[in-house]
Amino acid sequence: MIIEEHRGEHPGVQDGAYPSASPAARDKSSSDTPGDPVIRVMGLTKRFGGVTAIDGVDFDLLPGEVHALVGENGAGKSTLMKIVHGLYAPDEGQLEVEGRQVTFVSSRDAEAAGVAMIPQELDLFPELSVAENLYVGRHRPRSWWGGLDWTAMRTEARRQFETLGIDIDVTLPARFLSTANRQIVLIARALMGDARAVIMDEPTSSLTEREVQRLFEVIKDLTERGVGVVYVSHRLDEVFTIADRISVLRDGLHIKTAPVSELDSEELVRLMVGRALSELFVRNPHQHGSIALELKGLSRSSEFTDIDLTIHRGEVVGLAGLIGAGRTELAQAVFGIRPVESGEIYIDGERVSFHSPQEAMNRGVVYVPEERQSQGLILPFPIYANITLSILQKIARAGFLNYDRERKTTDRFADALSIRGADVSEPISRLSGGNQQKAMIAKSLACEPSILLLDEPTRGVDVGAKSEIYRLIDQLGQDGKAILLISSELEEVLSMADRVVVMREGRITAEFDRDEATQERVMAAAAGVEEKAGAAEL
Amino acid sequence: MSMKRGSVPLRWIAVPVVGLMLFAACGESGVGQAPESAQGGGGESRICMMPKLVGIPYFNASQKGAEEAAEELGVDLTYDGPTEAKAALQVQMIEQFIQQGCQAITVAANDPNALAPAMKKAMDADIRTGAWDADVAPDAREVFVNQATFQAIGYALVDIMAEQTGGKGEFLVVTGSLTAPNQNAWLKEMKERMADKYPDMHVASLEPGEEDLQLGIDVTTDYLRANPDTAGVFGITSVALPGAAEAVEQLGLDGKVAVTGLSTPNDNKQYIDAGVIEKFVLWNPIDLGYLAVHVANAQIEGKMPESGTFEAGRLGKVKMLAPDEVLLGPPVIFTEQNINDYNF
Amino acid sequence: MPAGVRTLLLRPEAPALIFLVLLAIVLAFTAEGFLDPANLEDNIARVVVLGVIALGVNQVVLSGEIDISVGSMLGLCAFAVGAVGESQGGLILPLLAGIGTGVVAGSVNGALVTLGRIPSIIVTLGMLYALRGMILVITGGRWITNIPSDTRALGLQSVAGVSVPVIILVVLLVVVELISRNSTWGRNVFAVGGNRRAARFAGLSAGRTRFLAFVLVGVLTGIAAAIYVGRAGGVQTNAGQGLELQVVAAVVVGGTSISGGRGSSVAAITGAVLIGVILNGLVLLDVPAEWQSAMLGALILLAISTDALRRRLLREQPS
Amino acid sequence: MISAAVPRRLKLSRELVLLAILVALVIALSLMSPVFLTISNFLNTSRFFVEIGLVALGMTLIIITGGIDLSVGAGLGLVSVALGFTFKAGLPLPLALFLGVGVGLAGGYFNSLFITKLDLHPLVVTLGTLALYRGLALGLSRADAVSNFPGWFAYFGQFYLGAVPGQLIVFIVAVAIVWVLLARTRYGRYVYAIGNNEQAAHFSGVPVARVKTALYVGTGLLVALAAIIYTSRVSTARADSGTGLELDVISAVVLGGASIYGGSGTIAGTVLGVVIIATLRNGLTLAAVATTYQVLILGLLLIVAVFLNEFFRKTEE
Repeated sequence: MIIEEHRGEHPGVQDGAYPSASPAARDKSSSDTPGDPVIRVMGLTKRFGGVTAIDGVDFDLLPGEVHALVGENGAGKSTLMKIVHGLYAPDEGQLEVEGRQVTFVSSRDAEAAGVAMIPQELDLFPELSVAENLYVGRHRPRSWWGGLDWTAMRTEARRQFETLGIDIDVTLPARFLSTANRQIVLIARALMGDARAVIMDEPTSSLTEREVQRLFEVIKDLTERGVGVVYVSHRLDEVFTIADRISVLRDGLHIKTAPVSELDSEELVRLMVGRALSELFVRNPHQHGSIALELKGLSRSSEFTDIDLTIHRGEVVGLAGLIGAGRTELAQAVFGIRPVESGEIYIDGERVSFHSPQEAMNRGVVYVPEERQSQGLILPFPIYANITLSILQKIARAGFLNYDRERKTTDRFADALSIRGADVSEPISRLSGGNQQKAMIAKSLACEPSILLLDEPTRGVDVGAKSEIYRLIDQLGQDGKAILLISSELEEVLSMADRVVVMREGRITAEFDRDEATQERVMAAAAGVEEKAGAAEL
Repeated sequence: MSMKRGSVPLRWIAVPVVGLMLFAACGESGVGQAPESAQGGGGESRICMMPKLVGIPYFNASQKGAEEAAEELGVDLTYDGPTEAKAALQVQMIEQFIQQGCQAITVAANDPNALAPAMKKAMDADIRTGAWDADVAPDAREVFVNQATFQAIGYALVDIMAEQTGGKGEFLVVTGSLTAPNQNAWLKEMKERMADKYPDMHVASLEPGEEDLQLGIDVTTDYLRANPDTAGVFGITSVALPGAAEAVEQLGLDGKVAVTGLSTPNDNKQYIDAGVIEKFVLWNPIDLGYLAVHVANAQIEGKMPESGTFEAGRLGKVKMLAPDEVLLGPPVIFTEQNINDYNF
Repeated sequence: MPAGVRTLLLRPEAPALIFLVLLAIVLAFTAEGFLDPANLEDNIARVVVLGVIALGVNQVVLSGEIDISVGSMLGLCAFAVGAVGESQGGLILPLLAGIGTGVVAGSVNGALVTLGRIPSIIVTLGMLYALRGMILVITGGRWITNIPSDTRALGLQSVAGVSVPVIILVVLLVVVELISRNSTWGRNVFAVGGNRRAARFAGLSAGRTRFLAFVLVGVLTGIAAAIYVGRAGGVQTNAGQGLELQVVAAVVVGGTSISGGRGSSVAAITGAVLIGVILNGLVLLDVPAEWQSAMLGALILLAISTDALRRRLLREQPS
Repeated sequence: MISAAVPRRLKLSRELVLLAILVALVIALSLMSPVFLTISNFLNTSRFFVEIGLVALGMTLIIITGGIDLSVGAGLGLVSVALGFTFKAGLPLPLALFLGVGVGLAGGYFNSLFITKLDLHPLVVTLGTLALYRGLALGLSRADAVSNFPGWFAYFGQFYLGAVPGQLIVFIVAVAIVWVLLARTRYGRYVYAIGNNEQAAHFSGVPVARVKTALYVGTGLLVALAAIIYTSRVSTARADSGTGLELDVISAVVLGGASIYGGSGTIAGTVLGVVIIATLRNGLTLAAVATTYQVLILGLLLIVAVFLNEFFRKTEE
């Protein structure tokens, strides 16, 4: 069980670099009546159309505790938290904050009652400054003449980022921020007010290890002040590090709530998935063939510099690094989305240069983007139309489409990838995240590629779907495809790749064979000795 | 929660309420009864008459005269036109007049040739055809009711201007759109008159006011700024003249820059009173509408003379310019003395 | 690139302003009388009606919506001003009548967009027809002339040698820009237009924010109508026809993003003045009237292309 | 009728709403005017919506991709002037017609250059080209009109096959072609894909820029066709032809249920939208409702119809 191993191996945990929650909080959570819960939810039910998203869920959050909420995608975690934060109205059930029954009409009501939330979506107001982003929807300081007091806002914003230990230009429009900094601004925003409870929905998905540590220190400060924290995450190692109690949701139902000491990760995965997971990662020996893809001195200003990289047929090359290291940009450049400024690309020894994705696809290169909803899928389209979108020129006759042929093609891939949940003529938006991800891979496989560039293929995917995707990657390697696996999950790269290449600030900083690669070495190469955090990317 | 639930009925209510508001607003005004047909006694003959556009005082005045004549003659009158002066819309309405079973159709054309095919179709359907105010191609109508000849208007304008500027100087002409055929024809006559009789008078520039009062003011202002030695301004549409006069008044050039043109008396009374305009030209649109209906009725009854004069009710005898052209009379020149005698 | 230049180029109105300055320099050398103070003032005076309305529509565009009903709305408001002025005289009553009419029309737009959840381009397209129809039906085609000079004060008078319309434009620019920068509503407009989902998450009422933007258009159109009546001295049934496209052109040429969230009041006015200067320059340069529209179109295209150039310079994604 | 983006059930109900509106209109109008519900009136009316309808076909596709083209009315004027004045200058009419088509194509291509190469918003670009094309038409014609076309030119706009106007046949053929293109070919699929998620479409290998270019150029072709029919129908080439056409066309398209935000819309809906507006105009005129009221009614109808449309869309979902 890799997750468990990983937890044990994690350097941070062992030397106590991750602060664990305060002993006081642990006492409270395990003792009987430490006072009213900050949040108490009873019998909450929410339906969307005919689908019941959560069904009679109970949940509570005590002051000063970290309560982790786990479950597969679609289990109802986000729905539950959005109700608590006033974004959705429940169909049934009660919500209490500090012992009083409340009805929130909007997020503003929730914030007024002391419930803050860090949303999963990295949504900021692109044209507003960082400082102003913290204040949208809140009471803003006024100057003597009644206008907004910008100086006070900036000062307060700077102070806020200082407590987070992060240096950021608060006057910069948010559209210039890197992904990691967006996440940090959202965290800062949630912590701005005088919150009694803070909901964190996947807060670390774009953060570097060091920033995660800072966040955990902040959480510790919060709990010491008696603030309750709901921690929603897919990363079980984090959950075990930071949480006092864990609640598991599955299919909209509340399965179990228990102190962290009473659960281990194997048990937790079993509760989440509903069955024991024999093995998450699948690896069979791969037969490496000739060089399929070779990059020589590839550069694009301010994104990546002087990249040399080779991938053989049948080889899975893991590309590790922090978010913003230039990995996505590199893959997109190979795929013809971003123009290469200098350097050469060879496919099967032949020099190529792509100016559009079509050209890349024609040479057997496909890219599976990390942003499933905005870059990968046409959500209102039926499943079949998504899967055939890239190969319409092949299955259309003289430009004319044939529904039966499309359906047959789709069925072939849908079956092979065990895409479940809906008929292929249903809109793909009805599929769960994991199945959408599989459909996206099916779409790329329909192009019959020889080289696959997979960008975070398991992001936001539940454990069950992850396992299937790993099996698929392994199978593709065995079939002789050349695969570039971009991933920010270290264990994924270490377990799946034949070779690990590490990028930092646009350059390749290290390359390890499968047996040389360890978490420590990869991390060190990815973060560098003097890691810079928080600098705005312009 | 309450808001989200509440919003559905609110949305339902929003549209009908707005609709009702708008209609209520119209109802209250008490103007505009929809069908514009004056029911005559016999109701046998039906005359369909189309202005260039509806909703402007000039054609409202013609409508008044037309309705007067219809009542006198005991015929059905449909008086309707497009809300914008577009030939294409007129074509469409002519076709619909044909469908409606009119015995005579008479139009004020936005474009002489564009309306021709539709008018020929009316002829083919055995409908009497005519034009008034602005002619269509001669082979596409049986008769034209001419308010005043292009020559008479063009000459009168130039003569009035010459009186005020001593027969010399550079002039600005503010027109409607650059494609307006009547205006272009008057302009041609004006230039001819200048060349023949006043060799020191020249049209220096032609600016479109696009039948927009403000635009007319702006182009005149701009032009007079750039060319301060301009002797006078012609405003040759009913909108261009008050616009030109307003610009001259605002620039404080009244008395220095002469203004004249073609327009309706009500819209220019204030400039006559203020002395910005001394004289301007038009015909009586009420009489024009009145005459057009009389002519159409005579066509239906087969009583159109080929030459000589035509007997038109209270107007008495009017002149036949040609076998297919009736002339209302000489243009009316409006001055401080007579302007209060007219109300249109 | 120096940081100062960069910051300047980041302003939404920067490309249009640079274009305006370049054009003014060219005209100063080529067009006689362009630099004449009276002419410079006239450049602004002729776009006051356009500019005042553009200030309102700019807020609507910033909030992620659009309003193309303003041509007919101006006509209706002008009739309200003219009719009240004709019967009552004075300035205040007609002005209030104009603003009131604008507020009602703007509220209808706002209500249909926010409560009726109909896309704003359709609501305001429908209102463009409906309001013009109302003008024709209510007036029965009568024009208003002979408006007393009291009522026309906003268009005719001048203070210390500067004409009142220009003063009104400057004052409104300052007021709207202050509201936009220093009021909660003003900031919420940017938030709602920049990211609707995040705005909802932050607890903002996107509906209320956008509704008020439509009402502001009504208020400003009412004021613009009083200026229009003052300057023109009369109201025709086609008053304001086609103005809607000019207003949208002014807003977007000035640099406010048509997709919302980015722009400024200064941008809207820059766009309006740019259009005014182009039109004025064409007359001064004796460009024949029939070629003026083509030149205007070409210059608008050139102006918006400078925005694309700026994005290239700064390597920005298209907004 | 398999369309990629819209499940069948949903699409049907939207067009049924429109059909119901049309039927209600026809019933109401035939009560108001006895001549309204006659075949000759219907065929006659059809001659007046063909120009709007042709352009609306292209506009539908553009709106589905999330774009818009405000320059179509000005484009019609420019094509009309181009063919009329080259003919007047001595070019044989057949060549002048080809030149007109070329001008239409070039106008569309010019729009697409700004939109695809400079990444400018179509609304902004076509607002500029609206002024440019109208201005070119005015300048080239020196604000004059041409009308001495040879007799055979009248066939384009005044020809009848039996009782059926020629341009109605042209329109039906165009509808069939565009319908098939949108609903049955991969290009149609691309159009919907771009409208729903342009970035994902680009990443999936959809030739986004090429499809957009083709749409604006194709609309230019339809504009040229409409211009020829229009010029022939009124036998006059004038610079102000087609003024305000863009608003009529957009009204018809959105009335037909295309989402102005892109991603959805059908040819059937657009055709219904075109027919409803034409029917309303024709019927009200025949019923002697003054045109001043028609403007008001048209505006309200547009709002109410789109409201119903959105309402049904949401209920279905």
